[in-house]
Parts: sequence; structure tokens; C-alpha cells
Amino acid sequence: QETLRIGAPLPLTGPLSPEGLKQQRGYDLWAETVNGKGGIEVGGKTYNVEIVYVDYESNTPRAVQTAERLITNDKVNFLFAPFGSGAAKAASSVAERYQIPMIAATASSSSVYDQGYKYLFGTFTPNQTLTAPLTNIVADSGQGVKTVAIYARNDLFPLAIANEMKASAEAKDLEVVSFAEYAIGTMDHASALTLMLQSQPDWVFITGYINDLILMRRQMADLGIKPKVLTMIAGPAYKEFIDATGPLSQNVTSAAWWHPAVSYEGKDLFGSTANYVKAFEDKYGATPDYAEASASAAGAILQLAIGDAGSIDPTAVRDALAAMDTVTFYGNVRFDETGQIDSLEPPVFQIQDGTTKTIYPEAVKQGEMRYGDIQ
Amino acid sequence: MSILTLKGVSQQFGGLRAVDDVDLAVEPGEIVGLIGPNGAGKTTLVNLVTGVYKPTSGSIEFDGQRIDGLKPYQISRLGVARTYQVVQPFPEMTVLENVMAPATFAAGAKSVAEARDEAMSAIEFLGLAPQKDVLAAELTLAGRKRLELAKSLAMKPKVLLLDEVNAGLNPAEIDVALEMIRAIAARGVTIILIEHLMKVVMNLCSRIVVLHHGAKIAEGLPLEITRDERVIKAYLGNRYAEANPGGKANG
Amino acid sequence: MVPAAIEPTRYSMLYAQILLNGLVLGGLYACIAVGFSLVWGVLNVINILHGSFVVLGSYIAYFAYVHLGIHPFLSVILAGGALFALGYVVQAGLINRVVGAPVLTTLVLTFGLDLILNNGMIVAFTADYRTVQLAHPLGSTVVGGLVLPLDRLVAMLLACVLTVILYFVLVRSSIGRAIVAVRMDREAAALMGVNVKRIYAITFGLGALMAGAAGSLLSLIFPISPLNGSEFLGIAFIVCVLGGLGSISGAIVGGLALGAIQSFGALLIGPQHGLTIAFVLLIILLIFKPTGIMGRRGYE
Amino acid sequence: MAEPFFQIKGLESGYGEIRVLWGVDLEVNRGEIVCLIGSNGAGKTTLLRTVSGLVKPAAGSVRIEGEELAGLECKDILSAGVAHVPEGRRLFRTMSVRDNLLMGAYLRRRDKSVDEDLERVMTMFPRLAERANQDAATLSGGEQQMCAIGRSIMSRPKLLMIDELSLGLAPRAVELLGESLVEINKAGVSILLVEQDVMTALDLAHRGYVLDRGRIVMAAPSEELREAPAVREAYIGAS
Amino acid sequence: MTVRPIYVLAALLLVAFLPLVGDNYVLRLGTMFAMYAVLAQSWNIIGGYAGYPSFATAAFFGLGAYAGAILQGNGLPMPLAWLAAGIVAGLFAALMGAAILHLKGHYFAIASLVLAEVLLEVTTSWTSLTGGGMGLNLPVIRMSVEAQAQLFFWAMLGLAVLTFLMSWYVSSSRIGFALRCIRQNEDASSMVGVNTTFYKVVAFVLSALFVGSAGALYASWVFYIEPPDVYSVLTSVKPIVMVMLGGAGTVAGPVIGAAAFLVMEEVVWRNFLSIHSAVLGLLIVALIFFLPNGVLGFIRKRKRTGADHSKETAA
Ligand SMILES: Nc1ncnc2c1ncn2[C@@H]1O[C@H](COP(=O)(O)OP(=O)(O)OP(=O)(O)O)[C@@H](O)[C@H]1O
Ligand SMILES: Nc1ncnc2c1ncn2[C@@H]1O[C@H](COP(=O)(O)OP(=O)(O)OP(=O)(O)O)[C@@H](O)[C@H]1O
Ligand SMILES: [Mg+2]
Ligand SMILES: [Mg+2]
Repeated sequence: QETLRIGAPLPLTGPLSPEGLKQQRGYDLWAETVNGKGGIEVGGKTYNVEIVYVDYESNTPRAVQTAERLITNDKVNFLFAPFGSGAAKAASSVAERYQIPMIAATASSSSVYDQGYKYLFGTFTPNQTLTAPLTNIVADSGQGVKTVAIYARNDLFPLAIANEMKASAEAKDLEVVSFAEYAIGTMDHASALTLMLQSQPDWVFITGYINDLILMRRQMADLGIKPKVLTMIAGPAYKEFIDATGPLSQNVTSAAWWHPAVSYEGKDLFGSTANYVKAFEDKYGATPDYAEASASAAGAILQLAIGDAGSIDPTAVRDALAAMDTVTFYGNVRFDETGQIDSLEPPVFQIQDGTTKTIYPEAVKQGEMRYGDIQ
Repeated sequence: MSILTLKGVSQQFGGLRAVDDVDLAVEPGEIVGLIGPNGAGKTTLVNLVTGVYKPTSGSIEFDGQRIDGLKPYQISRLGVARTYQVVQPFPEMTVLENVMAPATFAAGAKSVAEARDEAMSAIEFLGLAPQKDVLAAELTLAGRKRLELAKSLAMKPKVLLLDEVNAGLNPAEIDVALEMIRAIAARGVTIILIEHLMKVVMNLCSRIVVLHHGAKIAEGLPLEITRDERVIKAYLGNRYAEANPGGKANG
Repeated sequence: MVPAAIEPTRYSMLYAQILLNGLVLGGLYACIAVGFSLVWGVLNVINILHGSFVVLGSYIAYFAYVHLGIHPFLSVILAGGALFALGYVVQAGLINRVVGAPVLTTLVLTFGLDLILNNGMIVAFTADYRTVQLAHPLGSTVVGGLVLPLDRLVAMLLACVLTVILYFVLVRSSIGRAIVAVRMDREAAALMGVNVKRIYAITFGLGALMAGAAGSLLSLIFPISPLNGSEFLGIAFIVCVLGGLGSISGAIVGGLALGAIQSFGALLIGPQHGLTIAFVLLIILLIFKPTGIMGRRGYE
Repeated sequence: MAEPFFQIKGLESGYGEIRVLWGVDLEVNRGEIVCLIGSNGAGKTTLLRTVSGLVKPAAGSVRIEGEELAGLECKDILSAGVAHVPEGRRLFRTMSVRDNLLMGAYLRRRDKSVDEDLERVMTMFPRLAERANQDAATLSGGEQQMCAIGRSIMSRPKLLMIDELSLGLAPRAVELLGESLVEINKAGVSILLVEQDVMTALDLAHRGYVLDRGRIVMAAPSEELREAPAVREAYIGAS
Repeated sequence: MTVRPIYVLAALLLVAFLPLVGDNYVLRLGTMFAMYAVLAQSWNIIGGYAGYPSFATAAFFGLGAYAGAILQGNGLPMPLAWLAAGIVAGLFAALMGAAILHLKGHYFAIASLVLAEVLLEVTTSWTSLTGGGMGLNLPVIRMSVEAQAQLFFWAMLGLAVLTFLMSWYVSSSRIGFALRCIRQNEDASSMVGVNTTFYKVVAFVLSALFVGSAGALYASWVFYIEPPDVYSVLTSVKPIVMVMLGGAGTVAGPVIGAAAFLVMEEVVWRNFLSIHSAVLGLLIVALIFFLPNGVLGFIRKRKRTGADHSKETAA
């Protein structure tokens, strides 16, 4: 029995480490499940999966260096990309040079994929797919939401989402009454929020990392900011957000690429979404979020591609990925010509009475969008 | 013409007037004594002349050129050297290197070899040659005071301000030091000498200036000074006056 | 950045609110910084561990609340005591061996120790953000048009009280005098019968105590994670320099000043520039008054 | 014969590898003022620093009233009754004069007796009373020396060791300090004085020792030392 | 005995043959080593010789990286962009140095630390020029993987050698002498005729030039830079640790320290997945206790400090 080695540079320490650990959980679950089922059979051989983790300390160039080391030194067969769009983009050049397929589980910016690279694939749809559906719902609701205030962390992903939100809002004739950024490491948002309050927005849209969002949610309550719609992106998809904000999480809306409430019958090793969620809960005692699911999905997709290719030859697997059109627990999987997935419909959801309810797309809808009642 | 002229020089530290409207003219080749109680402003005066402080008011001329407001390194290059009351060697350098510094920077030696020669001659002149490779930090207090003197000599100064270079020496050692200072003066260096040891001041100085609370309270020949009532009251004390009724110059 | 829509009468209200925000934040900053300043001033040690100490204090408060139901305001005692002990041991066992060394040596040492402590916390507690979710938060109230976030306000007041207590300990008690004496001349202090190493350990312990106390107050406000350590350290640095090194009143003034600067900076130039403005002001201040707002010469 | 009040025997000491003191023997009797003279670098300061515990001795014993002090910590030596006024005064610069004096009583419990002693020092040095609340750094040199001496008296020593009493002091200040020392001595404190100004030292002291390159080379009553030709030549010089 | 600078130079030049024996990963490590050597040696000028605890390395590095990246993005050939970046960093150091070098000790340390923070904020906010928080991509080089690895390796190594020659020259020149005087007693230095401001600014500029170029080279090497990465405070702290490891104020120490640090960092990082920073911390703590004066200090300890000192550094 042989070993299939997959390199995974992760930010296990440093500011991104919570994200890195999530990804690790997702990959681990996949690898254990594969090995528990006897490994991957291909071309008459059975491979056990080994994921070679390396910590790149939340430092992008270190991620690039790490990717190179994994290829040349650890002789990995495939790569999972480092966290986020920036690092994935930076590391993609290494994969491309060495012609090793790399799957990015957490990179959404189109700019990552439009470099003309052939060996990079990603499981997140572009950013506007997160903002447009929600904007449509809100604008068409007849609840008199006319003005939006946007507040974003000055960082690659949050800023990109914020810009998409601005575009989506303007496309639906909503007025963006304020658009502010905050620096990474800001420990107080009182002034920015006080200022935001001056423009009396109907809809407050905030993007950032979970700790920023928790802090801000509390400060909004302190300052009595109660818009009709409050959207926060990235945080509320995590269970920690609800735990940390308690009643303040009421009616916060968000969107993500995946949600445990969706249900797909997949052809991958996990099968249905429900199966996956159960496997995850059994192993970790917690509900998976989109980042964890996307990591597991990256593994599952790679496995399917190896099966399609009938070999572990990098080029053959790349071609299989490019040609893939299938369903997994994570959703429909098809990559466009740049390598980014284009078959997902990211769900929109709202936290209602301490649990998340999907409100879009129709197929997986669990509840109606509520307005007001923000504490 | 005077080589160093202070006109109405004052220095204010917050509410304290450490030097108060002092006039002073020093002639070339003179040894002028500067005495006064602790805290009278003597060291501050040295700091003013050497550019550590810029006087609050007044002017300082050296060799016909205004020097108040210049930087210490500029003044030292013009030929004004000083020793520190609290000695300030470069602790991790040897004695030789310590003395090479002024030879290189203030006296502007052209090469390392030249600086070394200059430094050695100053070191030998002061009898420090046996210790030339000892780290300054390892010297005794007296050794460091002598090093201080060697450093100032290596600057080839025209005017030398000596701030208590003899403090901490015993009377016999002082006798040796006196000879040394005389020899320096004999090279044509003008000296301003600050000292609490009357033996030194009385033996060396042709003229004495007394500061008290920053102001000049007396100026004159050693003999006149020791008889001055105000000086006795503020500085010398009765015991000194009684022990030296004629103002005889020894301790 | 100020929206044109605001009518003039509301400006003063807005400014007052911003000032209040800044001061509340500033009080907490002061509490973070004061222990750092003390250690720096007395031991001449730039304690890189300080940020992690604050975080550790937060964790103690967090676990005390989650498992024992102790309100973070009360955990100040618990966290302070625990951190005092930790600080005392670290100083007595490790830093004292090199305390006379140049500042870079001790800095590198505490940097190394911080790597250990911070990594240890990540392993023990994970880097996930945790928050103390009070069963009965005080919420906020409106007084004369000003929004007062009560939990923050009380935390800030407690922080100030602690700082003032520390001030009186230093000024009035004989241990305090010994600390000041050691700072000025350790050998002379030894000649007075002061056990210098013990005073060092106590001082470091007090610095850690203040960090722990600040940490437990902050646990109510900021999400807790080992990753915050460096932010807290950065704040301690700036506050110290703004206010003047080694002086407690300096830490208070510096903290309040930083809070206000950041607050108004966010208002006038935009939230993302709040820190930049603080930094630029800091450099300008350093250039023109190197000893900080309250600093005295000869104190370092 | 009864053991002397304070006795140093065979004391060896130095810095790292460098040996400075070579078997020093020295005694101070109760109520005596003893001076120690010697040229620069002879090891006088090292001797005092070793006695007070700042430098650890390599060999030998130091006893006060029979109690062994060699190798103890500074604070224990101080509690045994030996106080040291270091070279250069070493006041706590930004502490007030009063706090400096109180530091001297650091090891004592803060009670009425401390306040009384504070009173006593202030009476002995009225200048200090005038400046009680001023920072020590702002004192003149003579006042600083008074403060340093007063500070060590606050520990109620049995033996007071003073290094370089007159260093950098104006003649009048030296005169005043000398008078105070005699007064302190009369109050029952023995004194070991290191002083470069040999005449002043011998005027004040009952007995003297001469230290040369780390060894005691002479010990005699002051009058004898003053007249001894070796001393005159090496330490008093031509006058 | 002391490690003679000439041996270190020889060793550095020997490293140039690395491409003959190693794969790309080894080359990458070699490039890292050269970069660390540049940073450590540069810091040593201001921190080791002049004794000013500078935390400005990250500022120079980041500024160089962005200057190089932007210039390259605007079509400047790569080597010219590297050169220009060094000059930009040097100019910045001259300006800032004149303003903050009158600060002493801790205050200087803070001011220099703040420089990087300010640049970080400015770079992040100036989105139109720098891409802000989104980072900046560099033009792709049309060259084989191997050729690229070798190119950057040799370029960085060349820079390290240049830095070494600069440091060597400084140590034996008036500048080095003046800086050592300043370190030991700044007031006394100005009293013996040293124009302290001038020499300090010179030292600051020298400690910036090569770091700026290294930053630009680094940017070209990794293709993508973002503000928190190039202005990371670790970039300022690591060179200090390296110099302390090797021996401050010497010519050879920083190079030895850089090599030792890289080995330590790499070994620890490879062998301890989630606790590598703790292990690195342990190593650092152990080093402080067992090698307080760095490797060179340890070697030198047997001989009498003074004599060696004068031999290696006397002007
Ligand atoms: N930088 C300063 N800031 C404030 N006060 C100062 C400063 N330097 C000196 N002083 C004060 O100015 C006065 C004069 O001090 P200075 O050192 O000139 O006295 P001095 O005559 O040299 O005394 P001594 O004989 O003891 O050396 C003193 O009261 C001193 O405390
Ligand atoms: N910290 C030290 N490290 C190494 N050697 C020292 C140290 N302090 C003093 N010495 C050496 O010890 C010897 C005795 O010095 P000490 O200070 O005891 O002499 P002293 O008699 O007090 O002289 P002075 O009259 O100059 O004060 C000298 O040779 C000196 O160089
Ligand atoms: Mg003086
Ligand atoms: Mg002595």
C-alpha cells in the first residue's frame, strides 16, 4: 500500500491561525474518512492519504516558500492552497511552475484565477455572488430600505466584499451613505460607529474578521445603532459568533459559500450533506462551517478527479479537474476556464433566535427574512 | 588681547540662575583659578564655554570669534578642551584608543598612524605609557582623571578647562600633578582651573575668580582672595583662614 | 469625513460623544500600559511579555466566569494575583540573571519568553476568539444626549482606580520607596538594606499584576485570543512614550491622550487613519519633547 | 583578651580574577574614629565594599561584636550594625531629602523611633531640615554629603564607614562635616574613615592604618602617623 | 581567537557554489541566508557599532520592497529598481535620522519602531499607488524556474557580500571609530571633536541602503507583497537576535548570527508543527543564558578581551 502525499501550507500560528485550524480540521476529516474506507484505489494500487502540513505563520511569502519546499523537498503529489486569496494567488505561481495541481479552499477573488494558470482550482465563487442575492432580497422587500452604510476592514477579502456590496447596492438604486474602512488591529470602533449613526442608514453592512465583528456588534449595541438590516460578513457563519454575541446576534444577516442547512446528494465519499455534517459532528462535536466544509470538499474533489483520471499523474488529474461536472455534499462542482468554481449558489442566511436560518436560495430556504428587531 | 572673553553670560535652569551675568577675560598663557562653593555654577560655566549649553544671555568669544551657539565638536576643533568633573572615558576602549579619539577628530590627524603618534606623546607626557593597553574601565579614579587630561592634551588645545582633575588624589600625588599642569602651561596652553584643593589653586594660579550663587563675587591675586571676607564666609571657612593667616599658599 | 447633513447644533453633541468614547478607551489603555511602564522604568527591561500577560489575565477572567460564575470585575483580584505570582517567578528565576545586561539582551530574552508563552496559550486555548457573555450586562444608558456604555465605563473606572492604588503604593509604602530607590541606584539601594533582586521580582510581579488586572477588565470588552498580545504590547509602547517613561501619571495621561487622539482621528480623517495619526503625533512629540508629556529628564 | 568591637582578619578580596586585598587585618574599638589612608588604587574602596557586602570576600573574616559578617548579604550586614557611605554619595536623585533619609531606615520597622531619628538628623544638619522636601539632586555637594551621612545614620549603625569624605567639597563644607562627624562619634557611633586629604583625616581620627597595594603596612595613633617620615613622604608631600 | 573578516568573506563566496549541489529549496534557503545576512549586518552598523537600538529595519525593508515593486511595475528594469529602492530607503533614513537620532536609548528605539508602523499605515491607505490591503503583484519574469532561483540567489548573495565589504570598511575607518566613541559615551565624543549628528546619520543611512535593496530584491523574488508582511515587526527583531547571536559590534558576528539563526529557525520550523515558535523561544532564552555575548564573544572569552578588541577594531 502506498501513500499519496498532499501538501497543505496553513497559517497555524499568527493572526490567521483560527482560520488555518479550521482548514486543518476540514482536511483531516477528509483524510481520515478516506483512509478509514481503505484509501484511494486507482490504477490497481491503493493509496493511503497523508496530508503534509506546514505552518507558514500567516506570512504570505513564507507560504510561497513553503509550497516550494513541499514540492521539491517533501515530494508531495498535490497541493492545497494556503488560506485566503492573497496567499493562494502568491503560491499559485509555484504550483504552476512545477505543474502540480493546487486546490484553493478559501480563495474567492477573481484576480486569483485570471492569471492564466492551468493548475489552480478554487471552491469559492466570486465575491459578488455573496452580495448580489442579499441586495436583491432587501431592495425588493418593500420594507423601505433605501440607504446603506458600509464599513470594512482594510484587508484583501473584506475590502473586496465591501466593494462588491457597493456595486450591488448601486445596481439596485440603494444609496451608499457612508463607506469607511478600518485598519487591521483596530481595537475600538466607537468613533467610526458614532459617525455612521449620523447618516441614519437603513442597512448597515460590515465586513471583517470574526473578532472585529464581535467587538463591533457589541459597540453598536452600546451606542444604540439599530438599523433595519444588519449584515456582517465572515463572522456570523461561524458558531462562535452566536456564542459570543448572544442576543445581539438576533436578525444579523450574512452570506457564505456553504451552509450546513443546504442539502445535496453527492457522488463523493461523504455522500449527502447531512452525512457530512454528521461525520463532522461525530468527530469534532461541532457543526461545520463553510470554511471547514470547503476544505473537506477540496479533498473530496481531488479524490474524484484522481478517480476520473485513473492515475495520480499531475497532468492527468489537472485535466480531470478541468473537465469535472459533478455533485458533492458541498454542492454542484464545475470549474470555469479560469479554474474557479461557477456552479455554486452561495446561501444567504439570518440568525433568528440563536440559530441560523437560510433564506436563499429558494431550494434550501428555511425561513423568511426578518427586518428590524436589531438590539 | 584676551583669548577667551565672557560678557554678561547667564544660564537659567527653570527657576534657577546657575550662572548669573558673569564677565571674564582670560589672557593667553594664564592659569586662572575658578573657585566657589558646591553648586556655585563652576561646572555650568565650563559647559557654557564648551558648547554643552547655549547661554541664556551674554556672549562668549574665543580668539576673536563668537563661539556661543556653536556645537561642542566645533568648539573643540577650534582648540578648546575640557576635562569632566565626573570622568567620561570610553570605557571599553584602551587608554591608547581613548586618547586617539581626540587626536583623530578634534586635532584632525591625517592618518591612523599620525593619530597614534599624537596620542602616544600625550600618554607619555602624563606617564600613562605603562597602562596604554588597559581598558579605561579598569583604571582607578586617579588613572581615569589622568586619562581625561591626556585626552584633552591630544586635542592640542589653546585653552584647557580643568574641572577638578585633582580631586581624589592624596597630597603627595597632588605634588606630581602640579608639576604636570605646570608643564602643560609651559607649552603655552591657557588654563582655567577649577579645584576645591587650595593647595593646588594657590600654587598654580596667577589669578583667582570666585563664584557664588552663579555670580562673580571676587577676582584677584591668590593672596587678596584668601583675605576677602566674603570669600572666607562663603567658601574658605574660618579654619582655613585661621590656619593660613597670611594667605600662605599651602594646605 | 463629517457628513454635511449634520446640523451645527449636533456637532457639539457629536464631539462630546467622541471625546467620551476616547476617554473610556484611554482609561483602559492606561491600565494596559502602566505595568509595562513600571517595569521599563525600574528594571530597564522592555518587557515583550506584557501583551501576553494581559491576554492571560483575560483568559483567567474568562474561565473564572464560565466555570465559576465570577464576574470579571471580581476576577481582577484573581487574575492580578496569579499574574503577580507568575511575574515574580519569571523575574526571580530568569530575568534577574541578566538584569544588569544591556537593554537589548533583556529585550531578546523577553521576546523569547513571549514566543513560549504565546505559543503555549495557542496550544492550550487555541487561537479562536472567546468572549465573556455576561448573564446580566449593564448595557448602556443615555445621559444628556450622551450614550454611556456602562460596562465599559465601569471597567475604565476600575482601571483608573487600580492605577491610582498602584501610584499610592509606590509613593507611600516603604516597598514603593525601595522600588524607586532601586530604579535610581541599585547599589546604593543595596547599601540601605534593600534586597535588590527581591525588589526586582516584586516590581516585575506588580507589572504583571497590572497586566492581569487589565486583562480581566478587557475580557468584557474585547474578544479574547492569544493573537491580541501584540496589539496590547503596541498600545503599551505608545502610551508609555506619549506619557513619559516610568511614571504612573504619565501612563494615565498617555492612555487618555491616545484614546482621544484615536477617537478624534477617526472622526476627522477616517477610521482607518486613527492609528496613523497617533503614530505621527508620537514621532512629532518625540522629536520635540523626548521625555513624553509628563516625563522628567534623568528618569530612564 | 576580649575580642575587639570590630575586627577584620586576613581579608582577601577582588574583582573576578583580579585580587585587590591581600590578607588585610584591621580593628576598630568601640567609640573610636579610625582612618584608612593609602594612595590611589590601594584598595580602600574595595575594603569598604567588601565589608558592606557589595563585593564578596575570597577569604578572611569580618566580625562585629563577635558576629561573623563575611559572605553575608548587604541587608544582613546592615542589620548587624555596619553602615557604608559610598564614594560619590549615591543619593537617590529624584527622591526628596526626607525620603532619602527614610530609605536609610528601610530595614527598621516604621515607628516613633524612626521619626525621632529623623528629627535628630535634621537637628544635626539644619541645612537638611531646610531642604527636606527638595529633590536630592538639587543639593550642593556639601549638602549631598550631609544627606548621605544622615541617611546611613538612620539605620542606627554601630559602625559607620565613610568613603572619601571630602571629595569635591569646598573647604568650608569639609570643615562643617568634620564637626558633625565628631558629634556623631560622641553619640556612640564608631567610625571608619577613608580620606585622601590625609591631614584632615588624621585631625579627625584617633588611629590610622596605611594601606599599600592591598596590604596594611602601618597602624598607629594619628599623632604618630602624622610624624612618620614614610607617611609624610608618600601621603603628605612637600608643603 | 577572533574570527578574521577575511575568512567570513571567503565563506560567503563559497556559498556562491550552492547551486551546484542543491535543489531549488536549498537555493531558497541560501537566498534567505543572504537576505538575513544583509539585514543583520546593516543593523549592526547602527545597533552594534553606534549602539543605537534601532527597530527601523522593517521600515527600510518595506519601503525598499514597495519602491522596487512600484518602479518595476512602471517598467524599470529589475536591477535598476533594486538600486533605486536602496537609494529611496537611504534618503528616507537620512531625513528621519536627522529628526530622531537626537533621541537616546529607549526613546530612539520607540521612534524607530514607529517609523515602520507609520509606513505600514501609509502604504495600506494609499491604495491607488500600493494596492493597499490588497497587496501588490510584481511583473512575471519569463524565465525557467531554475534560472530564477539562481538569479535571485546570486543577486541576494552579491548584496550580502557588498554589505559585508561596507561593514568591514566601516569598522576600520574613521566612521567606525567615531561610532564606537558614540556608543560608549556620546557626550564625551562630541567633546573630543566627533560630529555626532553627522556620524549617526551616516550610520543610519548605511543601515538602510542595503536593507532597502534587499526589500526590493525580496519583492521581485516572491512576486507578491503586502503591507503587514514587509513591514512586519519581526523583520526588525530578527536581525537583532541574529546580531546578538553572533556578537554585536563586530564584522563577522552578524554573518555568523544570520547563519545560526536561519539554521535554528528552519530546523525548529520543520520539526515542530504547532509549537515551533515556543521551541524557537526556548532556544533564544537558552542562548541568552549560555552565550550572552554571542558566538564570537564565546570564542573570544578565553583571550583577554582588551587585546583582541583593539586588534579587531582599532582604527
Ligand atoms: N542641567 C541642569 N539642570 C538644572 N539644574 C542644573 C543643571 N546643571 C546644573 N544645575 C544646577 O546648577 C547649579 C550649579 O551647578 P554646577 O555643577 O555648575 O556647580 P559647581 O560649581 O560645579 O559645583 P561643584 O563644586 O559641587 O562641582 C547647581 O545648583 C546645580 O544643581
Ligand atoms: N569593578 C572593578 N573591576 C575590576 N577592578 C577594579 C574594580 N574596581 C576597582 N578595581 C581595581 O581594584 C584596585 C583597588 O581599587 P579601589 O577602588 O579599591 O582603590 P582605592 O584605594 O579606593 O583608590 P582611590 O583612592 O582611587 O579611590 C584598583 O587597581 C582598581 O583598578
Ligand atoms: Mg562642578
Ligand atoms: Mg576609593
